Amino acid sequence: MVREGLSRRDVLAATGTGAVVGLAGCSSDSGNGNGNGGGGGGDDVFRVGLVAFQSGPYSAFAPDIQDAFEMLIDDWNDMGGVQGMEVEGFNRDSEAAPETAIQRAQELIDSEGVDMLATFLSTDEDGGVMNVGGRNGVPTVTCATGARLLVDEQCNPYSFRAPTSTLTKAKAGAAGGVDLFGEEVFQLNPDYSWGHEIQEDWERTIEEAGGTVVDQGWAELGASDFSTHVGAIQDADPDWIQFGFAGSGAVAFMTEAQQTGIDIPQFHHVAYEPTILGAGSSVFDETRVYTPTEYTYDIDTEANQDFVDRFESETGRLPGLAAGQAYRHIEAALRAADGADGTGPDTLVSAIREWSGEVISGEYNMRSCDHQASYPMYIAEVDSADDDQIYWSVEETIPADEVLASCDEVTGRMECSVE
Amino acid sequence: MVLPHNTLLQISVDGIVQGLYSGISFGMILVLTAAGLTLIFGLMGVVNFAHGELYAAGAYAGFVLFGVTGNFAVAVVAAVIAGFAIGAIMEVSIIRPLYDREPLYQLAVTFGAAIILIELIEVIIGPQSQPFPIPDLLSGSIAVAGYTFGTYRIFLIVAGGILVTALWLFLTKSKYGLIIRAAIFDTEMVESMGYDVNRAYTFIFGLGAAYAAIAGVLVAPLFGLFPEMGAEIIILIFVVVVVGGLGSFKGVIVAGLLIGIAQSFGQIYVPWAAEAIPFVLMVAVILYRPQGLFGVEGVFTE
Amino acid sequence: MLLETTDLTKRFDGLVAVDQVDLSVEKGEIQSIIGPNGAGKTTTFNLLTGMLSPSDGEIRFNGEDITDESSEKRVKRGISRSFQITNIFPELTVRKNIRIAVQEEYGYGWNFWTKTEDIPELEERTLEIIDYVGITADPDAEASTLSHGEKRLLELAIVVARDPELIMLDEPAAGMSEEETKEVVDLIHSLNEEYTILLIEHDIDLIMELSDTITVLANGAVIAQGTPEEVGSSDRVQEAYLGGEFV
Amino acid sequence: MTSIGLKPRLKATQSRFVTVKTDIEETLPPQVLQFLPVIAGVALAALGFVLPAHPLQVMTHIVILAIFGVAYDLLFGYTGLLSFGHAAFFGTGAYVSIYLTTAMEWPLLAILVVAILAGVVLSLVIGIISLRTHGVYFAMLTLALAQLLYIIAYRLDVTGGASGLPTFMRPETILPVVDLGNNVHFYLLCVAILVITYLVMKRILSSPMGDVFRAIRENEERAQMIGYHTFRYKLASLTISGVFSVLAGSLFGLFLYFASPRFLYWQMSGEVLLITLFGGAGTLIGPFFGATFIVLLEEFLSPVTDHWLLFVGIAFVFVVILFPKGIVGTLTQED
Repeated sequence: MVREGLSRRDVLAATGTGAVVGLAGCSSDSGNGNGNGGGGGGDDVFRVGLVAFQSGPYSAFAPDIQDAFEMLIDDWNDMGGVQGMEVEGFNRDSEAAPETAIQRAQELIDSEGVDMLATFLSTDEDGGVMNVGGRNGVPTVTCATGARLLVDEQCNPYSFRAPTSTLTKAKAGAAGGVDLFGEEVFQLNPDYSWGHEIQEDWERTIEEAGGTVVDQGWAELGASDFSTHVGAIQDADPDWIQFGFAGSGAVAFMTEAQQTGIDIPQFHHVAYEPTILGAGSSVFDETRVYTPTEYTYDIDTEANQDFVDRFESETGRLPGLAAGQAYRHIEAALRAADGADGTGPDTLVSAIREWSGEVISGEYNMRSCDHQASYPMYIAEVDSADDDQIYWSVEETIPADEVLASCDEVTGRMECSVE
Repeated sequence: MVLPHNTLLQISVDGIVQGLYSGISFGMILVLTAAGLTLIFGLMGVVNFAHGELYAAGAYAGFVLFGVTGNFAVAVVAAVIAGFAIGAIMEVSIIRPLYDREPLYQLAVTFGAAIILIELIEVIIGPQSQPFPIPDLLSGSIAVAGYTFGTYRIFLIVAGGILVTALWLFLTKSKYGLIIRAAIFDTEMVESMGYDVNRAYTFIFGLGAAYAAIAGVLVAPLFGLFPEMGAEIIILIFVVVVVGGLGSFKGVIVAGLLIGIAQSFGQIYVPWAAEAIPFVLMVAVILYRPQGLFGVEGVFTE
Repeated sequence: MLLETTDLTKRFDGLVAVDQVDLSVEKGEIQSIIGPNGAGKTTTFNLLTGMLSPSDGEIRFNGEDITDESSEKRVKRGISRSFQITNIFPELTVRKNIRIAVQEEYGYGWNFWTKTEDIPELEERTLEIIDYVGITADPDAEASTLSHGEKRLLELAIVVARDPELIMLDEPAAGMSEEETKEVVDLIHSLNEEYTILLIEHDIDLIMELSDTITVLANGAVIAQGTPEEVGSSDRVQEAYLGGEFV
Repeated sequence: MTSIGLKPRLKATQSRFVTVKTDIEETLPPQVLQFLPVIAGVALAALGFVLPAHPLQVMTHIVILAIFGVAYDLLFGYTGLLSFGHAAFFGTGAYVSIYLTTAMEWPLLAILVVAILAGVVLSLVIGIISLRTHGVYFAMLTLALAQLLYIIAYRLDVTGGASGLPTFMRPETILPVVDLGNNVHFYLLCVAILVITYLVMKRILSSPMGDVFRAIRENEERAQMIGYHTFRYKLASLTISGVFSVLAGSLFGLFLYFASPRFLYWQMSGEVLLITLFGGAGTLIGPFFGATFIVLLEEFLSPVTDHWLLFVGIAFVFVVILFPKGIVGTLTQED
């Protein structure tokens, strides 16, 4: 079914009168979706498009994401689909390049007429695809990047950020670190926009939790030489280390730290299994690695154990963070859509905005004030690892309201308020 | 970009020692790789854009062998053989047909080769970053006058020094080295003396590639392996070769160490600009001496 | 005095290629520079045209000091040179090879909008030069398809196209057949009606027939200067040429 | 320690280049030829009304890359300078158009004027530094300069740092009837700029200055000995090429509603080299076919395999060795 593009003027006319989403106080009137018309409507199939990196530097996460997405679609069709409609899933490879991610998202809207978009992308690409959703009036759920400014700044009512913000993770991690190990913290973060956000949030939350930052280290994103920083850590001799690298930087640092015999506990802001596995299983015998995370297979809800067993039986491996995020964030959106009456873009947006309920990892609700999903956080430790599997254990569970900035705290900062 | 408030704290003696130490060890990696590129260019006028991938191929070949045998020496030998083989195959298959053509075509064809090699690594080994465990006898660290130095980096500096000197001696003193250099000067004359010049070219290309491969396997334990490691290093290698003076051996050694040290000091004192330092250094050198610090005037500027 | 050099020297880290050469070229004369291979003839040419900058010494053209001037400026002053190895634009047509030089002469270099076909004077001057130099090849043929002799003529045409004061010819008759050399001699004579000529050549008969004055170089230094008769009889020159076949 | 750097085997300064034996002009009667670009442009434009939404986006992508390729071919194919840093111009264009659209909400014309000025300034800065060298040195230097720009863009807040700069709308235009938000109108704009770029380049290449560029490509030393200050002409060629590359980048930003540091990355410089060599360097229209080949190759191969780049690499090596004149060059060659 080929969807002809409505001109911008028609879309503005349509949404202008629609009462659902009125935008006040936004700097430019770019808030409403424009460009081609929204997706959805028409025949009896509910289409979900996923744009995620399959090739390129992050392709190590691709299997987890694809397997989880396919399982989700099958599960929903087994349960009777969305609003009784069969669910059809489409996924596209973003090749870790913004120009490709944007065109693939646009193609999903133009050629496949998807009713909803989900993304699992890097910081470079996600801004562009969220923009595609906003302009075309297609509800878009991002499952990966935590960059705080993603939704607020663009006042894009069609976008929903499922992953926690850097601030939420920092709050959970800082509280955990200070209780478990003490107040003196050394911060080591990547030197680019997102890295600075991580550092600022952790510093603030560490101080709120009664800790002090003894020293800060910076290295550029692709850094692979941490010897100068390891030396600085030895001098500072902190209680624990706040570490903000996710990619090959994490591998390089953990190897270097192990090599120079530093066994100070490390709190990784984000730890994707395929990446930290790169440091080799022996690293985890000597160094204690923790991470404030939103998902680990060790979460002991009944639905999660069922998901973990089925995932392991189908793929032969335990679901990693990427699989958990992909599955449960899109599941939440599908549950919201199932509860809505109709699949028009604005009906879906209002359904998702107010949805709360249970997903595989337990309690989950979407906040209408800033389109941010909220759910409990966990402090997970790496017990051990073998060549292709990381074994987590949940140390603490932290309820959402303890870590998530409240609505007025956030909306005060946001340029546009979404009623 | 605000400076971290404790920069002053860091400008202490151990900061300088630390900066020098890691700067020289990383610099040695740059020297080894750039020496390979300069060797090929200096003698054959060919710049190999896929030189970074040979660096990566060496690292991955070493990684596979180390996984099988667990012996680091075997891994290094494997890297050398892999590098030499791929380099030789490249010269015979895609560089040789282009000798009579414009040098820019050789650069263009090696750009295609770089794309192929990156994809092949991803197909054969896989896309995710891999660790290269540090061999036991080289792990741990030594305390000297109060400063701790990782033994592996010391090994790196020593090994790098030996390898670079060996290459220089081979080219300037050994019989075969002299024949190769003569072959460049006057191909017909050397051919008439019964040496197969084509074999000399294949050998040079292989040797240059082997040096990149050695650098790759030596650095792997520190930085780990990922398919794009070659693409990231080649840009820095170009800067080293441009600053040192293309085709000049002495230039590569000085420029490689200089940039290694500058970048590591940058990481300590001016982290927000660390990545840009090599490029700023390069622009300064080019404006001052277009042929680079030790480049031969006229080869590339007149 | 059209062109004058005093103590012109060029050292390549240790090797002295040109050793304190004093040259003087009268307006309207034909002067040859001869000497065995490696005597520094081409290096001297490169110093005069600005391709190489001298280690020390001075070059004056029409009385003005051009020692450190760029090649482009020297060409504009009227020094035009052919090369030892044919140095033309191989992939371009004969017409374009010459027209590119004519363009610069008439100052059209920076015109980026008018089509070259729409500038009649360029076309006329180009055809004029083709006849003047006597190129028989098809003007629209690609330069690389020409015979060696025709390529040398094309190079001469490019030099003449710049309408210089001093023409410097680097072995104009090199690799030419007997009667082709004869044609070159006639051409040089006719060129001499308008232009002063400084040439490097090995062909002894050519030199003796053509030159008003001769400068003999050996190991970068001048060992004899004067009319063909004076130079011919000097024993130092015969020594330099070993075996004294220099009559 | 003496330097073992001997003079390379091939005379490095002489950058003679294999180009098309005969331009297309010689093979077609003059009247037809004169209007060929416009006819082709109209045909291309007509396509915009026929194609469904996604193929239209693919065509727009091809046309924008073709503009970039034509601009690049002036420098590479006709002046013989291999730049490995043209992403610097392309990425800058994207940032200029997106920033002026979101933050300043300027109309299209104003944006294009600023893009041209940015192109001139950037070309002069890059040119004055890199044109002091030749051949492979120039290629490596331009690569490093573009990489410096990438590092800066990756950090600055005004460029949106790593997450890039999005816009919700495309700029207004002076003609009320044209609404760039409509992808067909935007495609027509891109085709118009492609035709204009081609005609301007064609005109320059048939002017005396065009012949000076060819002379520099063929034999820079000879051109100097004719009295041309080749540095200035090379800078002129780089500037013209830079300005149109910035224009192409501006369209690319508006096409995606997004500007990212990735557009300044060396892979984008590699892509334009790929396109130009595939299509045929020194043919001016070659890059259009090169862009079509590369974009369609990705479009059809990407769903089939994650390693479609492997095929691009192999095809590229194959073309450089066996068909140095690329698609168009090989077809229009007479022998």
